Amino acid sequence: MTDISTNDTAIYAVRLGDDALIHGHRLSEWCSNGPFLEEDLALTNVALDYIGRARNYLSYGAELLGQGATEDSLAYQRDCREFTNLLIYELPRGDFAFALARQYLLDEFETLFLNAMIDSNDDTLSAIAQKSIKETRYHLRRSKEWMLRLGQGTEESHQRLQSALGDLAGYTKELFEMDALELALLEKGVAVDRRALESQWHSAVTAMCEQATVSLPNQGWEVKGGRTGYHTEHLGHLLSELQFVQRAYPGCEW
Amino acid sequence: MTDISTNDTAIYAVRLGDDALIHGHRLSEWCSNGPFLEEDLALTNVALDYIGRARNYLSYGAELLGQGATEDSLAYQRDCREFTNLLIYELPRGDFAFALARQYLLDEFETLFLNAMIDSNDDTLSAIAQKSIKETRYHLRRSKEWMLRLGQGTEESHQRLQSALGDLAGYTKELFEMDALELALLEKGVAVDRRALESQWHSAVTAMCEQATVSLPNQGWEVKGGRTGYHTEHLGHLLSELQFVQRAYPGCEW
Amino acid sequence: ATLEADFQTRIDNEEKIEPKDWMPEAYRKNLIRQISQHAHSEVIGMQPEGNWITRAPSLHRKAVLLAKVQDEAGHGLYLYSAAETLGITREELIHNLHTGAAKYASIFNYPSLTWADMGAIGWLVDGAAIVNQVSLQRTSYGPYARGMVRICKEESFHQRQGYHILMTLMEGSDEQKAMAQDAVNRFWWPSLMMFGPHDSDSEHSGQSMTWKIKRQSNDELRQKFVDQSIEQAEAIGLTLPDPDLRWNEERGHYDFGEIDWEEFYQVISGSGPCNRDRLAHHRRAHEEGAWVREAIEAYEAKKKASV
Amino acid sequence: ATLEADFQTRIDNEEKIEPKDWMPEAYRKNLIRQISQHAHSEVIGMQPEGNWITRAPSLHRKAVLLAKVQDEAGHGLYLYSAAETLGITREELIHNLHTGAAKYASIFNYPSLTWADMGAIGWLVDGAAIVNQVSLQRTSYGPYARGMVRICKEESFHQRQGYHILMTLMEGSDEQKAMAQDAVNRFWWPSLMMFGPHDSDSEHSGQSMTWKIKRQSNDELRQKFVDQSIEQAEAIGLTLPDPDLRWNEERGHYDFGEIDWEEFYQVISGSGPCNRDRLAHHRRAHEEGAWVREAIEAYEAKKKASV
Repeated sequence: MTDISTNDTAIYAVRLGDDALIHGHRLSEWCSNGPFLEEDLALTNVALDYIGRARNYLSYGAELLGQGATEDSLAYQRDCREFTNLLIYELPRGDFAFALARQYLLDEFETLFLNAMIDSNDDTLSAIAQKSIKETRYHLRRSKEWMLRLGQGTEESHQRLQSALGDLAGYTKELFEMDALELALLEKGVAVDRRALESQWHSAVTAMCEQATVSLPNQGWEVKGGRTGYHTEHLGHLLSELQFVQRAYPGCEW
Repeated sequence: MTDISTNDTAIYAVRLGDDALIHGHRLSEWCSNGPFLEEDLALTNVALDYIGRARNYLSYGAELLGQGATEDSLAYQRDCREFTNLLIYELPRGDFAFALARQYLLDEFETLFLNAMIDSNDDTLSAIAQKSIKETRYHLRRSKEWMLRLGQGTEESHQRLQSALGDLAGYTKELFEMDALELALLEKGVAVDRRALESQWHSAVTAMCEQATVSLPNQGWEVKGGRTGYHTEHLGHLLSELQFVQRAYPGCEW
Repeated sequence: ATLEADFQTRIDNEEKIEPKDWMPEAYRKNLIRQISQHAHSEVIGMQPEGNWITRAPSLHRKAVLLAKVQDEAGHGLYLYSAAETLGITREELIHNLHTGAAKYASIFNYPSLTWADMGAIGWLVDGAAIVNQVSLQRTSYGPYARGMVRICKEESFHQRQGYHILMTLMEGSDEQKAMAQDAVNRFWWPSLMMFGPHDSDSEHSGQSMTWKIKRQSNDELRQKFVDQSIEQAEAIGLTLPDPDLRWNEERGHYDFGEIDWEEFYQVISGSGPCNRDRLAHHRRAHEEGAWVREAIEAYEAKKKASV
Repeated sequence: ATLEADFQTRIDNEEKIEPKDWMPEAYRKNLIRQISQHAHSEVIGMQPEGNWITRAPSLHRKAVLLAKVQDEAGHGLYLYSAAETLGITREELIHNLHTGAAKYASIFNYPSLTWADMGAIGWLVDGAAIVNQVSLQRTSYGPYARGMVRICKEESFHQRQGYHILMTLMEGSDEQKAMAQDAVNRFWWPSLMMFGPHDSDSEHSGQSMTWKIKRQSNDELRQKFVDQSIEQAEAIGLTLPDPDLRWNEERGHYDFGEIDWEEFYQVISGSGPCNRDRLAHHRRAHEEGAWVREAIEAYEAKKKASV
């Protein structure tokens, strides 16, 4: 591989790492805030999987970047404009319906994405995908069950789920976007073609929503920008918390 | 004055500055979150007064401390254990009843405290008190009006106010505590005798509460620790936000 | 319609229309639309700047920012009052905001992402607003015109503060400079969009000009803003993100590149980065405050009853 | 009461009592009190550590802390299940927590103020818990004893992790060392209080010992904890905040200073730094989750009906 493509791969790994880190962080905010203890356990479990994934991606990205980068320097020393996670991951944790609806939509996406990434000719990415897909299959089973429970539960749970889907819809489009960097990496057999996942994702989601007697509205709005560091205002607040200790006591081992 | 007492006065000024800063910060969180626009304006106004007061106290403290300390180094470069504000100031903003109940209790306190501090033989503290008492008289008029409105308003507002008073009661005791440092400064005519304010404060609050048909419960619990940096868990989160930019970009002018 | 003719004569003579004066229904509606949009803009505009109050990097900046957002709340109040003189209540105005029937300036659908945005918003967004508002000081409706006089004074103060933030950053570290430039890159084009579509595409402009609700066209105002901004940018070493910017000797103005109108219409129609957040925030605060407003009503009623 | 006599004989013979066995009502009540207090402690104990998950200073530490708090939730679950075998529902257990009828370990009424507290809590608080729990592995009630075996394994893992956090800090900068020492200063005495009042003042101890619900006295366990902690502290350069600590050759144990029992009873009775926050947090989460629990019930009912 040429230098340029190594760097592209590094950026790609960091992108995926940012997605996982911010998602894991939001999930971890549920700890001791779940509706009952079993769910505290379960949400923490999913959070852990994502933090683990983030570490895999970011340490790979750091390795490719060189120059002393580490998973922690990437997580703790970049400001909002340098983070490249997609926006859907950074939205505040919301209520339980929002958390589970987001999780469900992402689980369907991740299933397709990781499945495709297993075939990446980048061995590390392929290995991460193989490990992660197992977790995600389990997450998906769980989040599907919740879609049913909330969708078919009470009037209130149905409404909350529906409204969560409405709030999320416009943030899902970004999941299927390819920019020049990802297209170049796709060409090289490294990256996943996100565009190719959309229709399958959409069918799965539509079928599930039907079963849950809700729908993912298509109101024609969409918000994008995460890959260029153009975030919502929520990310900055998340980072001020995430990075506090490292920022307040720079240059230490923990 | 001897060196030791200069240092004591510095610590005293920083304590008062920390109280004002943290209180102003909590009030500023109301900006764009008030129940109607006039109230957004009014709460922001009170917040501004407290930030102004914080600057007066902290820059005086910094001047006495010397060694390059500034109002900003004090505000932005100390961690939780070094902040000396009393706990009542750092409690989260809560609902509007909590915000106004806290403000009322503190306005009554500040009226007495500042009135006494006017007689301090430390000219700077006396001058700050003279300036601040005018603001506080205005704050008190306003918060008394709100006590009536909420206490005598609807059943819900009454209940919310009562419950806020219940949540605050145990944090008010610390307002009237003197430690060795403040006792030494009292001896020298610098500090205010907080103990001497308690009964007057209590009478005023009791009378007001009666009019508002609520009460400040005395359930016999009390929480203290602010002056020794023994805080609630809320302060750390506040600081991670307050200090983010300075921590992330150290050594800059803004 | 001799009433209509008299009305237009007064307008043409630069007389101010006052609340009790007769006015065409369309004039009233047009004004309500414009004033309420302006009021809502001040109020929603509190959010992107309010977002940095708790993170302002010095106590001085924190105080200045707080005071600025407070001024915006104040402007919102004047303007709601001006709208209310036209026979609409605050409650209706807020209801229309929440349903989307009333708009607010699209610029506030962009997020404030770094401290430098407090500079860029003050300098560019308030700057653009002033250019617009200066011309509205002579608008035909009295209460609106008087409101504008008051508002303009404060806004130019805000603009200077914003500029000062950027200046300080441009004198600072490389990271600070980059932060300032990045903020300007993000806010420049949306600021140009604040003046609305080209005159040729502007829905409400013709009638508004006849009635002197508007006094200058969108494109005229935009040009004025571009001309004034370029010098200010250069003075502190900022680059405006438009390769087509250049002095046109013939026109006596700067030429500038074409605005991305697709983005403009997308943001207006709901796909701006923060449209949903802005309304959700306002709605939440309003709903959370419902019991407070009820308490006041109940208290006032009790007070009256006991007199 | 031949039943009672048989029961005591089984206890004396170290047989485990199982849920379906006959047991004295007072034994049952005593167990529910103790197990539920233990369960609530695990659950409320998630808060002071949960408080640092979002601020953990490295991804590795974040994952370890998350896993730890997850384990605590798991322990809470085992213990609730053990309590439920005694004929009380989860709902009742939580209700008793919220009304204050059931207690949780008072140590969790102290705040976690710095990252070092994650070390001190792991090392000291989990350390003290283990000393207690090791002895409970042989408690007379089967489900509780088996729960303890499982829990002990994980807790000693947690203790090592906490110790490792402190060790890392003690190898770090001066600020880090001070942070570690400060955390230990704050948590040392409350950890000693975790073993409860002196044996002479302990309300429930006598009967609990006879029934072998408790296997060792408060003071015995506390001494064990003190003895083991001193070496560990020295190994990494930490000072325990007790000037009276010294080896007593005669007793074969360390002597230590008198505990501030006034503080102990104050914290128990509601004046701890966080009592109100802890319960309010749990109550809020429980209330916010009410609609979710209702949804599950409704869904399960529908599923059954449609079968």
